[in-house]
Amino acid sequence: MSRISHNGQLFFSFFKSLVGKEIIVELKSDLCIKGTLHSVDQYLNIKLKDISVVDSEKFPHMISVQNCFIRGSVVRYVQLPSAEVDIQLLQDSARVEARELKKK
Amino acid sequence: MSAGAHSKSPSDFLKLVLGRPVIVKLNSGVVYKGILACLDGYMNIAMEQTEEYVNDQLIHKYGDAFIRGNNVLYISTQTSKKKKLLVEFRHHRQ
Amino acid sequence: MHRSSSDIIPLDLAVDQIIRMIFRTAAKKESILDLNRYIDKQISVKFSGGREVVGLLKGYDTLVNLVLDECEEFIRDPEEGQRVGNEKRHLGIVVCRGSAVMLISPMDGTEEIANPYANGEAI
Amino acid sequence: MATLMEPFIDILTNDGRNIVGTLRGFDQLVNIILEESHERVYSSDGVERLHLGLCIIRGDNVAVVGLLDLDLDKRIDFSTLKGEPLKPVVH
Amino acid sequence: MATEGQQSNTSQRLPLELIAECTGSKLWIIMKNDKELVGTLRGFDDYVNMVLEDVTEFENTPEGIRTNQLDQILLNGNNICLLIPGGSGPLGDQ
Amino acid sequence: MSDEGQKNNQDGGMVEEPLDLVRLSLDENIYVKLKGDRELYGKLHAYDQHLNMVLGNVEETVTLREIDEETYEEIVKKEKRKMEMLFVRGDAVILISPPVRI
Repeated sequence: MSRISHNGQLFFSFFKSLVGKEIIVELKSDLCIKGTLHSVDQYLNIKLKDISVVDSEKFPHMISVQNCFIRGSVVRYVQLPSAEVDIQLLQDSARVEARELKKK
Repeated sequence: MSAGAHSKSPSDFLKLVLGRPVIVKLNSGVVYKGILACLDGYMNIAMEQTEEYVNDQLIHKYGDAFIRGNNVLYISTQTSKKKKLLVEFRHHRQ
Repeated sequence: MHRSSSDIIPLDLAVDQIIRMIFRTAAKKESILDLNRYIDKQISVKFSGGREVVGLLKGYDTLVNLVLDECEEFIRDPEEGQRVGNEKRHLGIVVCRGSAVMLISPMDGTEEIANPYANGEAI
Repeated sequence: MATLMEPFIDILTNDGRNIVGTLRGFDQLVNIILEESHERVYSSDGVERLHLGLCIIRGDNVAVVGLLDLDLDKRIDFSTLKGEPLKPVVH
Repeated sequence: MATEGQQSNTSQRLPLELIAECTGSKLWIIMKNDKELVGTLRGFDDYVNMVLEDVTEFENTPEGIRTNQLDQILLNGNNICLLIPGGSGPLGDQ
Repeated sequence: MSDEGQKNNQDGGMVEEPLDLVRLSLDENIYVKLKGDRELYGKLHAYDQHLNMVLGNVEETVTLREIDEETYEEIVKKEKRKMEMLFVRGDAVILISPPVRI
């Protein structure tokens, strides 16, 4: 996993390191969308490929959608593949980020 | 708070209140009572011996608690004095 | 954009003009609100959260904070949130917070019509 | 914006609407202009389509923008398709 | 927002100046939701976060208006809707 | 805002600003209260100034309140969910409580 850069971009870099992995994005409307992380921007807007709505019988709204853009502000959670996450690197980056923020 | 201030009293208030018992009410109405450890420009709060009250009932106790500033309605220095319920018909005189 | 009503233009041309007009206004960043015109006039102000007041505009700033004199607030039904007839409460001199202002309209030229939904049938 | 064939877009809004149409314009605030658009209202007895035509959707009300696969979409029989209305985004 | 030379006639009342003049006297604050407060204004900042003393908090409940006395508070400005200098609150002068 | 440190424990353990309380909870189990009657227990792996967080082996509790039509009593139901690794968006965070510090 690439070194996580800082200056307030901790999670932007973290998500970039998960591109290509499968995640589940849970929205603040309770809708859950599973898909492959295609890209992310500094607002943590997320683009997913090959998506499928969890519980799609109830919410068939996106049956014929394959790729989608999700606005960062409507995200509640992102369920992550724990095998793909280097916890030690993540915690160290968080400590570095905190120290850099305090210098501001 | 952090930007230029008409008068600096908001930041004076903060210095005055550090380390003292405070009442923090959130926009949702939930109340936290405890010792104010520190405060930042976003009104984020760190408190000790925190008690959480919903409709005046103690719900939860936390050793230390971090409260995110955007939820805060007010920070008050004193335990509120008497509580009066004025039953008042909502439609007022002209 | 002055055009005589007679010339009918194809839809996609109209669409292009609308789009360009939108981006042009935004680009110029010039304000579309001139409150100077309403000074000492009665205006109605609606706020996010549902409150509604009327009063004489005495001052304003660039963040649309307003000063209203002889200001009155419409009483609203606690559940419905709609006005209770024309019942008002008197507030006097008031400062309105620009961050809460949602709608400003001059009272003259405003005329109340019967509530089209009055007889309770759902929209 | 795909220039070959105007992209067919499926938008979920914060107030729980599902609006479908041809993308005609957008900006970095995710304000979106749709042409020949319609709203799809899902219920237990099929999907209702409300024609909207040319419309601008404000970016701060856009939750999800999906790229619709026209062929897949054409094969759906909306009269029998059942579904629950989406819930609004609660911040 | 308005045109640059917006304060053309000097009789203009600048809103935040009107509030600044109210420092040291009573101020009635009406929030976007159903909450209102009255207190002596000590100071405020550019975000109109306000420091108030001898505060009465008025909460509209189905049973009527419930009041709460507070000593000194820092009120978060982001839900403030109306500010009434010299105002005495929804129940008029106690 | 506050310049002098209030609590002085070991190096870097100083709580000068509220976010230090969160920093001191890295790699610890914490309690997070979120809007919408949601609560989380999990190990804190990362956070930023917006309180975006990544938590490990998380248990979420959602409290649902319904009013019984006839009796008008309030029925409270709690739903629990376990997730291995979770990113939490900071704008919904109300309160974070770190483990009691010795």
